[in-house]
Amino acid sequence: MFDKILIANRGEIALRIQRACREMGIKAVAAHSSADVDAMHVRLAEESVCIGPPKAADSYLNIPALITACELTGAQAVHPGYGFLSENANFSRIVSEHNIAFIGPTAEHITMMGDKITAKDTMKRLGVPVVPGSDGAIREDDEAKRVASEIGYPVLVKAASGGGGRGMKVAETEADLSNALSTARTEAKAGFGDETVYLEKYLGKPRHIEIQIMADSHGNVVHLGERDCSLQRRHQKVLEEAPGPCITDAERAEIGARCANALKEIGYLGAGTIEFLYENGEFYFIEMNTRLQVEHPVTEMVYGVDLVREQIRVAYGEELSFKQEDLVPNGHAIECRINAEDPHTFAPSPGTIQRYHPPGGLGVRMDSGIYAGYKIPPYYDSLIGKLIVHGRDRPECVARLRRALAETIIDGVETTAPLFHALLDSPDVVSGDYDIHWLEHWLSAKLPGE
Amino acid sequence: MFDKILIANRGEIALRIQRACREMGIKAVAAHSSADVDAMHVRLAEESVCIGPPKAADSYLNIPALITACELTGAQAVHPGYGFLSENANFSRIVSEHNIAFIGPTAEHITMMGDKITAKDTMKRLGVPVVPGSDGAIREDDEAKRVASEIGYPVLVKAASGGGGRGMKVAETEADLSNALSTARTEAKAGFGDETVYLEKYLGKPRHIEIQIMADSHGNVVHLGERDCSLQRRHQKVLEEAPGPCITDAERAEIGARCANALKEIGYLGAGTIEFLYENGEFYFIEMNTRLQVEHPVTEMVYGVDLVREQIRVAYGEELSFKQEDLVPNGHAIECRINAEDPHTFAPSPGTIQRYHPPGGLGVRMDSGIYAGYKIPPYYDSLIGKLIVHGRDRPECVARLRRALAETIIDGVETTAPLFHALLDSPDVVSGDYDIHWLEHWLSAKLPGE
Amino acid sequence: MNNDKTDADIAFVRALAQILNENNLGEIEVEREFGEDDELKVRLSRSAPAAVQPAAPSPIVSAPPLAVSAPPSAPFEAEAAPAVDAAAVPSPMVGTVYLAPEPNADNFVKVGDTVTQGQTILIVEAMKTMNQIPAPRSGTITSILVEDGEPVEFGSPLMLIS
Amino acid sequence: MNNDKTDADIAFVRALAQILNENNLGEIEVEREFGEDDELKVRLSRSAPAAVQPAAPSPIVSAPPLAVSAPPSAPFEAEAAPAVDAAAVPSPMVGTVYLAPEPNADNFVKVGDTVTQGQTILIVEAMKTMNQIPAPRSGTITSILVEDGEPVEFGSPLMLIS
Repeated sequence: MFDKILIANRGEIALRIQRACREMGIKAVAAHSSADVDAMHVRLAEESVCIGPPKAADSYLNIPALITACELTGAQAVHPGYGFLSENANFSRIVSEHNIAFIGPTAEHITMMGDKITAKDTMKRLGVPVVPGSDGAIREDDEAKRVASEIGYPVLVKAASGGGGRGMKVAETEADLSNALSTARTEAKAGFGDETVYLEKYLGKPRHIEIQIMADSHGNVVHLGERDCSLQRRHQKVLEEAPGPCITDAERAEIGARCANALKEIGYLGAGTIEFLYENGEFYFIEMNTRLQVEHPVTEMVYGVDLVREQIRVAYGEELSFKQEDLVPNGHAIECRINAEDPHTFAPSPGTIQRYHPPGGLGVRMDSGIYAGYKIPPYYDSLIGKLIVHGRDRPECVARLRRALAETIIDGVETTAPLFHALLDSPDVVSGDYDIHWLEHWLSAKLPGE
Repeated sequence: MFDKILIANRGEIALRIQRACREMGIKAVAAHSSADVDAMHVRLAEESVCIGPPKAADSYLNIPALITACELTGAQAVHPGYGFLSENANFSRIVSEHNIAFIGPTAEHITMMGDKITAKDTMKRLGVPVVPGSDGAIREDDEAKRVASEIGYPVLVKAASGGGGRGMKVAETEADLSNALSTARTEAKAGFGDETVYLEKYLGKPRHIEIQIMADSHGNVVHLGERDCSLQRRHQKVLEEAPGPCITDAERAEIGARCANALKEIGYLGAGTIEFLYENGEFYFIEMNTRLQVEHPVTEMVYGVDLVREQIRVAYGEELSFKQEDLVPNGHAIECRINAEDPHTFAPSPGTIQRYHPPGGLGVRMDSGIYAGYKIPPYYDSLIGKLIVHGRDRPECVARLRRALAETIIDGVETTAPLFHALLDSPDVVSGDYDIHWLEHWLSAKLPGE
Repeated sequence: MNNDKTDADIAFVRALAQILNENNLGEIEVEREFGEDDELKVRLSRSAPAAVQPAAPSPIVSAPPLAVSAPPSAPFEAEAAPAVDAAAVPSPMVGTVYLAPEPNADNFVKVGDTVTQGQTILIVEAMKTMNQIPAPRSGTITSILVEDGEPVEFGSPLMLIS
Repeated sequence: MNNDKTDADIAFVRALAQILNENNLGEIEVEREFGEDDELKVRLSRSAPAAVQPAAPSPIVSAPPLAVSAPPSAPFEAEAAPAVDAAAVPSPMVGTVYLAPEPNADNFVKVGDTVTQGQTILIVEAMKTMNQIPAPRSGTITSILVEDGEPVEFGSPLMLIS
């Protein structure tokens, strides 16, 4: 196994990786900016290197500094966490060229999935369902009718040159189609000087469902079920859960196997997440993240595994420590992302943590790098902790989450913790009945002044 | 379900019970002494009642005050926790007579198991193995030889009137027996004026293994495997784990079923623990605790259940939420009892907690009622927290425990946390190779000056 | 401003900084005026810069929907505060207060009454037992803090005797 | 302002600080006026008796066997401290220091040398790239804090230029 791994990240995920390393008996080097000298993972580190000034471009995104830090410390591998350089193909390539293991996929796979069109084409070819539509421009109404009846109503007429909702028309039934086409064409012509339109399956109230994959270099590729991350604000996930409240065992087995097979076919290595929109029992590929996700703990709680440990194992060339048949979901888990933000306006609230008392007891996990007296630097994102709660079933999990939130004390900065109190008072959240638009609607209904 | 439960206890177990109540939607009344006004569970309580002055005899052991508190608050049930009144048959009876549910067994069963001789006779009758020996005094050497060869060597010759090791002689083989008998008789005569002796199986290096039982009022009685609590100092458990490092699946199934059947036969209700000495594959009953144990969380972690929730359910008359076949142990759990004590001399160290930062992350649970600024009252026992860690197997669990201990910060008082750091450096603890004498020997070897 | 002054000021501030550090303070504030009246204002505080209030935790400061920090009409919370008053007679047990020996009888005492030590001033009932509570000292009843039939905790102030 | 006054004030504040600590107070506030009426106002407060040190956590105070608080010979820890010195030239990057342009050549500078702003004082190598580090200002080299071939962090002090 590796003797030493350099952690090229900060915050709770740096601590998360450090914990996995410590439990595996691997030394972890905390590579940090000068703004993070007092970060918990730096203070707990056996070894740390300041790689640059606060600005991420000069530190956490500074490839030469990180490579140099590896060389100086003798780190044999780099864990990029999430964000920063975790999906930077160049970084993966350069790290590998320096004979340092990149704990993540190859540059080739990062590039493949980083390009949305290539990713979609690849997934389609590999048997992963994508949003169906016309293969290109639609010129004749008859052609539109044929395509629409193939993909099923409702359909969306979209301007090829469009964006931001303009030149987009929904046809609920065939009767609406001609009208939708002509209106979309007119708007497209007026808006973009190009009346070309195409058709796509229209999803009115989709959920965000993502499948966790782990792959080793011995041909073992498994899925660890889904996470439902539909509660989003401005495309940022706010609360995630597993299993998805609306996903059946059969759906999980089916889509999970498709995803695992697809990644096996391309020889993928490590952790990856395939994201879907989900509506009426159908999955539609959106994109793939070739890294660990912020919300990986809900999967860990439900499957009883340590995904970071597995990442490190497979990066070293070992086999995954589990097979598909070992992976039986157990109970329910929910994660709340606690940000240092005003819970109403979501304005960032950096500052000093005056008191910190995380919740405890059965089924409660807190992943956070804050402590009493810690000054949250203003340079990075506002995530300061993840509260993850597990229960034998969803109602028990929700009840436990309420209890844990009520015990949590974070003083000195505003946090989004009160948002979760309020969310758990919503019958829709309690019953799991929400889609990707739900949170934005709920927030605007709650704050009509915004 | 109950609307309101009164918690007749303090410290971490009061908080533990309060958490279960909150998750079940039950109001919990914190009945506390005047010394515990600032206890976390009192501050978090929806309702609290001061029942008396600091002295436990006038507050936590004050039955009239507790009954009055129930009546005034309208609590329909009392949870006694562990210690204090939890094994007081009189309290169970009086509570029941006031039409309040006692969350524990009947007075009859508490009395039965509270008397060591009755308990042993009952268990023997019910098919639970006890320490074999002569059924009474041994007068003739021939009789001694016959009994000894039945129970197997080594045997212990004990003075009937003895105590404290005097008048106790071990016979390793039949050749030693005559000599052991005469020496023991002489010592017994000299020491206690009574030369009567009897024989018992001698256990040289036993482990402390206990079986967790849960029973409802519908005839369902299940066991939740064993805990190994051999690491003890002055008969106080220090570290507990499940499963027992030396217990096989077959042994667990066999002894578990015997215990469950025994308690089913007597119509036992609620949580109970049957404690054994274990040596060479054999179990020998010591005593039964008719209450929740301090170390119940290790069982919860391994079986994925909430024992306090089940206690409350069955006290209300509901069925257990699991059957024996649902109870499959998963992974390994270890609990460390963190006491406010000098880690070398074990002298109590009450005082004010200056900083408190519990460990977090995957597989780590902290059950503690302390917080930064909390003043530990000097009137009660010194347990201030339980660190419980779960892993997929024992090595992972041990590695995670090391990691979690290294993150734990409790400033302002001395704690026994450093003791666990040291214990985890011992090869015997790491391999699980210890008996009930191990810790005392290790401590005296470590501190020859003591 | 002349240099002597500046140096003296520097020395002064440096000395304050030293005091701050040596005594592990959080703050020192001085206002000084050497004019007519020679003023000085000093404030020393130990509530260190990021002063962590050592008070017990109140869950999520920003008023969580779950009313935990403010217990919902807990029957005993109100009485707790005035217990520090030296004149107060604290309840020796948890129970129900009766101000009169029996229904419709006169109260044991009323405000303005002079009582002698040992004289029964009210009853606290616990488990059907009527416990006569004696005046802990002689004096005048200046206030009766409980109502007939009201539940009291151990230590709750019952009356004030001046 | 005269010095006696200042000294007296310092002594006064120091005495207050001592009182604060000895009595475990949270705050002392004094207002004094030596004029006509010779006023004094004092406020003592215990509001922060258990003043929690807001410093970052050091794991288990009682020296855990796992050496976490004292990192075991972390190669970069030592240099971190003196970086505050205004005369110090901090390393602009993480890398390896070379004091001479090539092996066996003379060092760029030595202690006592006068340097002009922009003059190369050493090299920091990162990823096989030799980065010539210029003097940030003109002055005299009073100290060279790194050795040839030594690793440095971002911000580590390299030399002192007075």
